Amino acid sequence: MATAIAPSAKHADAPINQKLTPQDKLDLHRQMVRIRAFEQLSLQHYVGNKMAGFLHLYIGQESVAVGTISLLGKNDHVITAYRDHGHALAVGMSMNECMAELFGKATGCSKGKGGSMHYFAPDKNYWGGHGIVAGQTPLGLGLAYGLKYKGLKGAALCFLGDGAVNQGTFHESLNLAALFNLPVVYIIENNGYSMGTSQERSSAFKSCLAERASGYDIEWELFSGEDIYEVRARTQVAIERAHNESRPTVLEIATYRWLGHSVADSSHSGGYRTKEEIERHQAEHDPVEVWKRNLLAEGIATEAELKKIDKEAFTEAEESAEFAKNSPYPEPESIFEDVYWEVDNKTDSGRSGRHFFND
Amino acid sequence: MATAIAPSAKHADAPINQKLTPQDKLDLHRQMVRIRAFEQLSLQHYVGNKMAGFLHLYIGQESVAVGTISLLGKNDHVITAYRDHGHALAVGMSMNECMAELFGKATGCSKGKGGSMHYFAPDKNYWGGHGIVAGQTPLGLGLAYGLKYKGLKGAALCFLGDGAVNQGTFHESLNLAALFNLPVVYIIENNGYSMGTSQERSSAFKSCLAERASGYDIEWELFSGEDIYEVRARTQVAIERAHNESRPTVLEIATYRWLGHSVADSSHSGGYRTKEEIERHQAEHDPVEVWKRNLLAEGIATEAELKKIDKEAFTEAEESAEFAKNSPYPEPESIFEDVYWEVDNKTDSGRSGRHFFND
Amino acid sequence: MPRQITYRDALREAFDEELARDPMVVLMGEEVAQYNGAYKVTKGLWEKWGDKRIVDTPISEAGFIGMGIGASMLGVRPVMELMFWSFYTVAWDQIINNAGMVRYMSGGKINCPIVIRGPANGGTGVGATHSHTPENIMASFPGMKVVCPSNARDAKGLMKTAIRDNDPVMFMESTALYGELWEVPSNDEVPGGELIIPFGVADIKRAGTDLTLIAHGRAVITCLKAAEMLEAEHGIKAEVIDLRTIRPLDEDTILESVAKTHRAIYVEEGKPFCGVGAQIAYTIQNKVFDELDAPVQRVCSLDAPAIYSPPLEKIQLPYPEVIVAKALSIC
Amino acid sequence: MPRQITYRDALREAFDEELARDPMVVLMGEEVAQYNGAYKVTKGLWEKWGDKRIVDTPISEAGFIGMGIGASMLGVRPVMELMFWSFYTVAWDQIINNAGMVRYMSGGKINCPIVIRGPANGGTGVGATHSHTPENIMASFPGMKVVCPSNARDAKGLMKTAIRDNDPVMFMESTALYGELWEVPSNDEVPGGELIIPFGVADIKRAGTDLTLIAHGRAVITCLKAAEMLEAEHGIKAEVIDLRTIRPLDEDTILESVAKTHRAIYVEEGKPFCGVGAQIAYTIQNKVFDELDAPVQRVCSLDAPAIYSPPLEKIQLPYPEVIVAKALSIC
Ligand SMILES: Cc1ncc(C[n+]2csc(CCOP(=O)(O)OP(=O)(O)O)c2C)c(N)n1
Ligand SMILES: Cc1ncc(C[n+]2csc(CCOP(=O)(O)OP(=O)(O)O)c2C)c(N)n1
Ligand SMILES: [Mg+2]
Ligand SMILES: [Mg+2]
Repeated sequence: MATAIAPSAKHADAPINQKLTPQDKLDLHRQMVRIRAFEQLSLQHYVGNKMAGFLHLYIGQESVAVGTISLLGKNDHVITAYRDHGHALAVGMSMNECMAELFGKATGCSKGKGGSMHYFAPDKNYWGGHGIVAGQTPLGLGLAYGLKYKGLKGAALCFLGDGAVNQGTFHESLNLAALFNLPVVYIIENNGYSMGTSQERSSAFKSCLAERASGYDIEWELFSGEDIYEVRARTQVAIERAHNESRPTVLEIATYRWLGHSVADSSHSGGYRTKEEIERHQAEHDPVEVWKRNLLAEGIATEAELKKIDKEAFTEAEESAEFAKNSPYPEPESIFEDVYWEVDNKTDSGRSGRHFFND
Repeated sequence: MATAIAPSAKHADAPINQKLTPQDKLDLHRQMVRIRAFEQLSLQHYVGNKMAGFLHLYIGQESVAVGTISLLGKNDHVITAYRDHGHALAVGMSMNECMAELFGKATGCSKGKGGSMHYFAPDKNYWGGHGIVAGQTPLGLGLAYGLKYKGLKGAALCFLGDGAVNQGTFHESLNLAALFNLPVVYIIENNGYSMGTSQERSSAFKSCLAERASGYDIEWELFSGEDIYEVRARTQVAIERAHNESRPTVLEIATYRWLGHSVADSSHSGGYRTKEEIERHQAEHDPVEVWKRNLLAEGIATEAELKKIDKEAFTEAEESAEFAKNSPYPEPESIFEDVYWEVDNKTDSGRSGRHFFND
Repeated sequence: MPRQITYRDALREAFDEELARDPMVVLMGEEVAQYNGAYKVTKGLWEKWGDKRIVDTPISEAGFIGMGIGASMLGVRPVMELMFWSFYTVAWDQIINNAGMVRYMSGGKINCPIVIRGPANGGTGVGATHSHTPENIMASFPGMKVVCPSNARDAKGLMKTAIRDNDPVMFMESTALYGELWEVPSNDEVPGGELIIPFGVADIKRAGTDLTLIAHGRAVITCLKAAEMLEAEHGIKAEVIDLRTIRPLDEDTILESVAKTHRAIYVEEGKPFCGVGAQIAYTIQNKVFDELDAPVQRVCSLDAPAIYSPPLEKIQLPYPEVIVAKALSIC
Repeated sequence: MPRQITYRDALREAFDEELARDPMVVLMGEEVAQYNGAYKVTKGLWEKWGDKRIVDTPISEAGFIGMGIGASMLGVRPVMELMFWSFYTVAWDQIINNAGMVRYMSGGKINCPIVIRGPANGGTGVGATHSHTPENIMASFPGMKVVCPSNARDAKGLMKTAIRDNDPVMFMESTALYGELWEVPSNDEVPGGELIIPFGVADIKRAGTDLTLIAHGRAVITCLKAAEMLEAEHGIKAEVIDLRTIRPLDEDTILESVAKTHRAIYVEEGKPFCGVGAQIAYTIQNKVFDELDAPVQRVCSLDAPAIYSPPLEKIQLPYPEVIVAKALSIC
């Protein structure tokens, strides 16, 4: 968890960050505040019973998705777990389709069929949104396999949590990644807790979780995620390793979730962490504030200009909620769509024999 | 594989080996040759179509099971995979029940229901005999958990192959073993191949497979298994760690399988290893020969006395085949026995409601 | 006025009583101890029983369930929570090949007195991967036992039986029922001083003469609502049978009822293909063919993965009106 | 005289032709390349196609099948071997929650054109954990397709269809059939120059008027033997239907046959509870109730885990005499 980490060094002058224009830097800020605004609005409407199931909020971790994904090019791909709103907006999905999905509307990114944990945008190289802990880790490997198979120079970023490292599929994936030389970057977003369980109570480790990679002869690194400069500088090394050497990397990025595991956990049940700890992270390690300081220090924006960005983000979020509210629910018939490709596409195969057994 | 290892140092004077009486040392020899004789006989009868399914032979690896299991006391337990004949005889199961099991007879250790891969003897702390690669690794952990839960000072030895280390359950088990401080000793019997795949083609590793344990802060060691003195000396350290600190260990013991993966592979299909490699191991690394040299050098036995032990073992094996041949097959009704404890024991619960659905 | 408690509290009472009765009983799972359980079913038990008896595990279902199975071979009696039954998918090999088959493959030398428990239901907006209803799959394997209580009283009585049973028991609860209240007698109100409900004994929840509605788990509640509508609106008297346990199965109660009503509908929240209802329908037509005045019918979840969209998810699962319509089609 | 090849060679021909047709097709699995396959089904393909197209994997079914599923989202078409279908148990989550549900949860944005294949049968003395027959389980999930060829011709034609299909296909073979010879036309003997057999079309292997025997996979062969005995010894003309694919399912062919014969028996090597036969029996009685002169019957594996002992394993599985006896009980 962030507290276990020395304050991040200044990485502003890493070549990859030197490339950033003032506009780029403002856009990074805009993306983080858009994620936060979107999630604050979604929380309001969740509490207002506009949606069902879980709502796993990303607030506090925005710099990780925004920083890492800002490095990606046209053949780079992203896949993550159920805490997927931040990554979705970072890859360029619209607030409208994301909010509508939460409301279960036909205009949602998954037509209302997936919900909060299951956002997808293949056109933006975004492959979800997966609810089974670590279930996405072999899929991320497969994206890297596909890139290599097709002879494309790209990387697959596969995000997982600190609790997910204890699922066997992650380890099988590490062995395969190293053995087959696949361009996958596993990014452990270590927010210190898996639900109500601290890292210490869920995982045995030597210096950190990422170090488990060394048993597979895979390069690994641990660093703080609060400063986008550092996230970009350190992640770029892994992406270049993937692009140029087709070798995997495991990154462990220390971060912190401000809210409950899901809204159901808003009380941080069982007191698994203290109010003080949360407040300290909010006061000292807020990635939005850290980045804001950079922007102000570099004279890239004034307080007022940044306030304006906050306001725009909040307005966009409110409009997306309006959009979601006013969108129709899917038609009952649509329950049987998107089950079989061959049926949806009315191919001969899709018409041959019975596919559904309702009576 | 053994060739990757420096010739084993002399461990004869380790305290645990100093304790061995001449009789003990002869018994160790006897056990190895009994295993070899048993398997040679079983191979004959397999080829003679007296049994079905697979026959995974242990010949060449005898020193590992015999050496490690010779260290165990009344609260120490053993579990392994499908290559389980050697461990079974080493824990004290009789050739008769083991051979009869291969023949599928009612007098077999599993009443003819399990076959070659599924030997069990709970009365001898022997828990199988498991066919799913690495499926036994969480069970071994559970044996250690049970020991600790009951407050007993013991260890669970869980054997697995070099190919099994790539199953996720093994890694989940390592994390749990370290996290819960469980007295389990994982013994990777590294015979260099998983079926027709060499270690290099199946596993990514740094210095060796056991080193993966360090990512979980678990102690590990790699050593050659050809000399029982070394096997005992090094394994004893892990057992004492389990007994005294209730901490896990991962041992990787280099060994070699002389025959095919199973009899089906007698031709070492696809030439995944050379005749020369096999012959070199048989000539230079035969654990029975290595131990024999020790016995002769120490003047514990003469060639003649050792020949006599070989003959007795072979006779015992032949008699077990006779026993198996003359034993009855299970009765058809027995198909429905040993499915439910409550039914077998005719309890109220076993009599309540329908348990079997044959019509 | 008789005591009413929730399904959740009824389960907790069963755990608490069995923890007190047998020192070998241990509860394990993700968040079951310090967090009091994701659905608070184990609330307060860690505080009362401590680290040895109530154990938090990492997110390693195959690992900790396999560990529990191994420990059970030494006489420990683990009651293991799957936060959702859906997560059996990552532990399937340990459950079926080890717990389900080691007794047979060892010729009866071993038995695994374990309980695997948790909610197994859709309808809560968590999407397809979190809405598995695997009772048909579990029950298809000889060696397994499958329990699906439809109410708090059964939940307590069946859980106590499950923990004492010496075979692997798959105990399937419902998040939709955890908060519901039912009459559950306190121990001093029951003969023998404790509430025990045997496996393999179905419960006739409502007597009827015209039609037999058979179900398990929450679908039983839906059937009871449908039965009321059928009587009130159509004068059709439906008998409602709650299987309680799917394996072992109380076939006699089903067949006797159908012999009386001559019509049967199986209702379940699982998918239709090879569902529990398929097995029961086969058995009914096979054993009391001549008693049937109409084909056996089924009402199941609509045959697609569980959809998220709340209004559609609601109609994907069986509801009383569908059962009524199905009933009218054969009455 | 027409060409005869083995079931094994028929599969290999299908792979070879599809590897040549589509560069995105890749075969993966344990020992499929350099070792030529544990059962030699992929013999010679690695030598011909090389490392890129024929890939040996470590023993990590969840890992490499999940990897193949991920690659399929990018348009690669992996044909993945499970050395035994029994090993699906360690990869179950990847198979069902990822391949089986990602299309639905993404609102149709993704599809997984994968084939998972291997032998799914008992009867070979490998014990309970290696004798799974999961066709009923796989077919119970909407989104999955399940194929069980009973002969070499179907094995080739259905495998080519499976590889071209854009949904996840579970392809179940039989070690007991790999070595058997059947007539399989060479490409120049078939219209269109290649042998393709569509999914969802059952095959009437033998026409009859008195009784319908329905089966899939190797049980079809057992039914044909039983049908001969029934005719020769009892003058009963049994129609034998080979489903070929369980999902999609050719219900029409089944129902038309039963409407003609008025009697049906489902035969399968799987376990009875919630087996494929339960689903088919439900459908028959539900759809053509009035055509039935007797209850639908089933012949399945005897309801216990697969036993090792060779003579008992033989009688645990369906054999012709049992089918004949069952037939006589309703004819
Ligand atoms: C296989 C599986 N087990 C359990 C769960 C329930 N669950 C969902 S999230 C979660 C905690 C995961 O924590 P972590 O990996 O640290 O990710 P974070 O929530 O902190 O982002 C658990 C136990 C699940 N979804 N899948
Ligand atoms: C989950 C699973 N996958 C595949 C197999 C088939 N199989 C049996 S043994 C084996 C090789 C295992 O090699 P290793 O672990 O090195 O043990 P060894 O045979 O060398 O003793 C394989 C692939 C299996 N039994 N279980
Ligand atoms: Mg976390
Ligand atoms: Mg090996």
